Amino acid sequence: KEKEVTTTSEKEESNGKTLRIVTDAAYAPFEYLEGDKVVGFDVDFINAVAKEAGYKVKVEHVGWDPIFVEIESKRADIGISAITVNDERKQSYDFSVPYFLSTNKILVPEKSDIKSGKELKGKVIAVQTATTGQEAVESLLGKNHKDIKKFENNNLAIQELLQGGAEAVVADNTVVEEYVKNNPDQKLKVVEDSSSFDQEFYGLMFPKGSELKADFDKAVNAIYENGKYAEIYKEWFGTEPDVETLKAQQ
Amino acid sequence: MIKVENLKKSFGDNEVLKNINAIVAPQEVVVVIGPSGSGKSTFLRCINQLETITGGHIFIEGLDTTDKKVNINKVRTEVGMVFQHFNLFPHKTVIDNIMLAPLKVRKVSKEQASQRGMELLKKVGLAEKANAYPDSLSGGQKQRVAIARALAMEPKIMLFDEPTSALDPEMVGEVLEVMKQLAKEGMTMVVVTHEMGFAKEVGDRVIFMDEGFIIEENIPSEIFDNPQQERTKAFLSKVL
Amino acid sequence: MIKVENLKKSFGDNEVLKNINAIVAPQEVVVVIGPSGSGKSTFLRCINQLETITGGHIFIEGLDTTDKKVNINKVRTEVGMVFQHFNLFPHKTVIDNIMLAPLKVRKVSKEQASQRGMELLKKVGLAEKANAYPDSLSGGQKQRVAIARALAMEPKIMLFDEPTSALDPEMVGEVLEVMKQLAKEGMTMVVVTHEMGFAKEVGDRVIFMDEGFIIEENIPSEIFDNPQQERTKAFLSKVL
Amino acid sequence: MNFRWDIIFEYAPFLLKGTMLTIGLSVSSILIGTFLGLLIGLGKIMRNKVLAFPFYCYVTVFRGTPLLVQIFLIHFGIVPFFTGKTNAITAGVIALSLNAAAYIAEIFRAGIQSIDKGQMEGARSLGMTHTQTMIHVVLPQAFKRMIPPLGNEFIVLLKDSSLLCVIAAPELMYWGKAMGGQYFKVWEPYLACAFIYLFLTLILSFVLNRLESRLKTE
Amino acid sequence: MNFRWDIIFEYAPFLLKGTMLTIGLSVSSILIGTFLGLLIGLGKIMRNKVLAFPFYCYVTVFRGTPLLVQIFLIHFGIVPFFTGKTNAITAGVIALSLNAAAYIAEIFRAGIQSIDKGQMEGARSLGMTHTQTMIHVVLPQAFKRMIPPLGNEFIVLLKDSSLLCVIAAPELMYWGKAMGGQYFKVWEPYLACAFIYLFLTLILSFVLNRLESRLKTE
Ligand SMILES: Nc1ncnc2c1ncn2[C@@H]1O[C@H](COP(=O)(O)OP(=O)(O)OP(=O)(O)O)[C@@H](O)[C@H]1O
Ligand SMILES: Nc1ncnc2c1ncn2[C@@H]1O[C@H](COP(=O)(O)OP(=O)(O)OP(=O)(O)O)[C@@H](O)[C@H]1O
Ligand SMILES: [Mg+2]
Ligand SMILES: [Mg+2]
Repeated sequence: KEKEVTTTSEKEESNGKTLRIVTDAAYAPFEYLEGDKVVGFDVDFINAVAKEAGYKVKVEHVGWDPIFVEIESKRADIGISAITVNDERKQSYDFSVPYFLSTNKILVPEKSDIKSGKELKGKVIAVQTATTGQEAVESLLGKNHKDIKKFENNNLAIQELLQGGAEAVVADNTVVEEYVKNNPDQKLKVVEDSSSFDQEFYGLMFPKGSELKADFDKAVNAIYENGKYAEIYKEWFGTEPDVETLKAQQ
Repeated sequence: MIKVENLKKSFGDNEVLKNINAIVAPQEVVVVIGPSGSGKSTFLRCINQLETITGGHIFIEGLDTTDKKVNINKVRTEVGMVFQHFNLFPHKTVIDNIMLAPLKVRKVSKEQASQRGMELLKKVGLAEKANAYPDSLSGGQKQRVAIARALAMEPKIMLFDEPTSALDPEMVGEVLEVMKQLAKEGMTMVVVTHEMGFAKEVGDRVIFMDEGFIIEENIPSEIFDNPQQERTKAFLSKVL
Repeated sequence: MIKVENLKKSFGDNEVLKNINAIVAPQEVVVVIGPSGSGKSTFLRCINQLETITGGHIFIEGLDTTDKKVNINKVRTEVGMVFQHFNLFPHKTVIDNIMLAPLKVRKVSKEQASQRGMELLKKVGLAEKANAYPDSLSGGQKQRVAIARALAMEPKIMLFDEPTSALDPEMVGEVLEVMKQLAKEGMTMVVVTHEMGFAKEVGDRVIFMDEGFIIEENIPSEIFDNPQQERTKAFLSKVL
Repeated sequence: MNFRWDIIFEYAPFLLKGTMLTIGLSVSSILIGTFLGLLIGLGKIMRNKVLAFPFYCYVTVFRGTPLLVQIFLIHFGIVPFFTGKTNAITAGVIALSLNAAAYIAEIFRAGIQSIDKGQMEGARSLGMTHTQTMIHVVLPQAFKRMIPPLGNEFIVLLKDSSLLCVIAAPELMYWGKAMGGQYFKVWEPYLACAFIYLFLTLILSFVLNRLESRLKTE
Repeated sequence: MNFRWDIIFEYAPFLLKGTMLTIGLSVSSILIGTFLGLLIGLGKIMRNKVLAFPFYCYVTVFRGTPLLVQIFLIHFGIVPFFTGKTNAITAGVIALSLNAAAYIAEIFRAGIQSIDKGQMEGARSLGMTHTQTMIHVVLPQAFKRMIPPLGNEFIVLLKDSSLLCVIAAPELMYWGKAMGGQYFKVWEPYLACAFIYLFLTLILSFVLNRLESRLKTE
């Protein structure tokens, strides 16, 4: 029998039914598997929000593509997987208010002379498909530009960089920083350039027309206000969140 | 016993049997000879319904086998057939080869099938090979097992299609011996063969076929010593 | 021409040839007979080095073929071989079958090979089949092509391994005819066969083998009418 | 490159669990696939072309489209349609079985057609029916010849089961990816998985060779 | 479910480009793989067991490990080792060729061993060398018998090329995934790809069938 990979919020004041939350637990530190447990920022966040909204939730690792099938068919209630909100996706799904401001950073070899986003033009860049990193680079170079290599995950994108197949990787700051921290021997450095990249936001994903959206939007704002959000954020990323920008985006 | 009326058989455009008429009486041994490709095998296979005939009728014990209502598997149990290449089942022992059809078709008990099988093996002189696999037998032994296998269904008629032509010369004798024995016991037989010695000694009648026709038929002594047709003469001059 | 000295051949534990001594003189036709499994084929195949011998020596025109320094492919071009199952190349036309070895081994020109090939086909009576594929030929025709193919290398000796035993009785004659013709022209030949008629008519000497030994050898009339050994007698009584 | 043996050891229990599931998925799919493959193979050689056509289409579609797509269709389409919810393991077994069945059907067809016609005729001339002949004479012999290609197919299936990680069936590759995801590592998980797959296929080959030579001498 | 035809149309040029690359990758890998497969197959049937052993290992390893892992190793390991940087297309062709070579080697081996020993003896008795016999007698006949299994292998390879999307080789599946990633749609890209793969495999089957029947009547 399948052993389900779950985390359940403890207190249940709810209307009985447990919401099914689907994720692709392959994007540390947002969501990943620690052994057979799904952990990460997104998991703590959704548990806090659900508690606030008065729902019982169960987070299930289903894989990337399956998230969309599960949500579209309404077999799952919410998708949370560091999902970047954009207009194209809004055509098919509803999204909550943004809950995370993604700062994209550039990962380059130590010897690289790339100092800003602008200098990425004409260079080969590796990204993970469907991430804010891809959005950011495509907004610079153009959609499906030939110099953009899209990988299934950031691991592979970084490996491509290490083996000389790309000159830079663009990804969430947390991802690249985590990598550099974990792999000091790889001689990589992180380049920051908030000016060249558009701001990208993560949202909770609902089936089109979901009645949960309103409750969860309210709950997100509530944990912004009561400091719970900042607490979780600091626990995972060690810095203060930019709640103002998030709220301004609403 | 067998009555063949206006039998025709074509493969596509190729008419292989062109209006064959023949009768085989009970206990008669009919030998069919003729050049390669003349339709001898096809003739035998039609009797056994291994080929669907294109025209005419075949009666076996008065039953029209071409009639759709006749159960062809039933008919085949009455007609044993022995092939040039034995067609033994290589994954079964000799005794299992013999027992298979009685068990599955006649639904006899295992003991009965095995007992009868051993009797038949004794008859063809191979009792000690009961548990051997066909691949370990010589050609002559294989063919004798094939005969025993056909006899196990207790057929009323036996058809032989060049039973000795795949055998080494030394082994031909032992198979012919078994066939002679069968003939002596009164089995009705139709034998396609190139063994003219057998035809002369055992055959009650010889049929000479060429190009899908029966050219000539007669008692052996007449056919061999006094053939009426040019084609028969030409053929016999080559093979004798 | 051929001298075989103390030839031994084993397959694993199974000693198939046990000390064979034989001489074949130029232009001589030696016929080898014996029961199945007695080692006749193995004997021929050893002469041609298709089997690596386990002991003894084979001299062909004075050359010790078992000597490591002798180019075995060179030796084989001097020794033609015809097999029971023809072993024609089914993907090549008759003329290409014949031309292949002269082109690749003797490196003769295409025109020369083709001209010589056609001559040989005429000799075996198959000139009109030059561009047919082997599969469209009868057994007898195939065997005649195989003989022509072997002759195309202009061998000094021809080995035949039961060249007619896979043939329909009608076709045996035409192949034997070609072989007789060859013998008449003075070709040195070693022929394994069950055709006693051929042995009597064409053979200069008959060797009877059994269980890996040469039991008896003599001129045909002596062997057939007056065999010295019990085993020879027993064998001949079965096949004649 | 520093190879992190420690994370392999950390994940060893999960890899073991995944290996067990991989074996379970493969074995059940092989059994079901062989059974279905037999039926489809027999369907494809029916003399009635109209009846044989659906079987023909089945084989064409399943062999002509990527297994990945088949997995998605079955996981998200077929299984929920019948049971109301997704189940990666059920879907995995179904997808692998149906896919393998198409290949196995071809193996059966080829195996059956490789049996000398004389066998069928020999049995029919004894009065056995077509079905009896198939069961007692043709299939036992065909099966022996099918062992090498079936063995290949089993090895392919074993490796193909790694695709089930896309629907999060917790088999071997799934845990490999989890390990890579947690530690941002590529070589450690993939090489570890590769060795386990190699080990499994070697065992399978060994078993199949034994089986083959035992059947040969029989 | 509303099926978004519009995004398929939007991505049509990319899918077409991807299809072209898929075809290019497959064709070149088939050619190289067949050539290598022949050599390896011949290596494996050498009578000298010591010389044959490396070929045996090659086949075992490439057939026993997932293609995905082979792709990673070649893309991130072998190719950069020689050229200093990665190249998805080069790595893709190499990985597919080497993988296919292992399977094709087995096909060659089986094909060669299925040719009656009499053919070899017939040619050797005429004084032809082992090599001449292989080239002019055995291989031409073996090749004819190998067309059906080779055809299967080509179809497998065509579909396997979809795995190259993991190293961002912009073939068909890569663009399918890009489309899915942009719109968060699953069915549209995968079904579109499935149909294109099916179409390609059907064309391939058709060509192979024609070839087979032409060689048969020859
Ligand atoms: N299944 C078949 N399909 C097409 N043609 C066939 C088939 N079986 C036999 N024929 C053709 O029918 C003709 C007669 O064949 P048949 O086997 O009856 O001859 P035969 O007299 O038994 O010859 P042989 O002595 O060589 O066995 C031949 O021309 C043969 O090519
Ligand atoms: N390649 C081989 N491996 C093992 N044993 C073999 C091989 N070839 C022949 N033998 C064995 O050697 C013995 C002699 O075989 P050979 O073919 O020389 O006999 P033969 O006299 O030609 O018989 P036949 O008349 O049946 O052709 C037989 O017992 C046979 O089983
Ligand atoms: Mg016949
Ligand atoms: Mg012999």
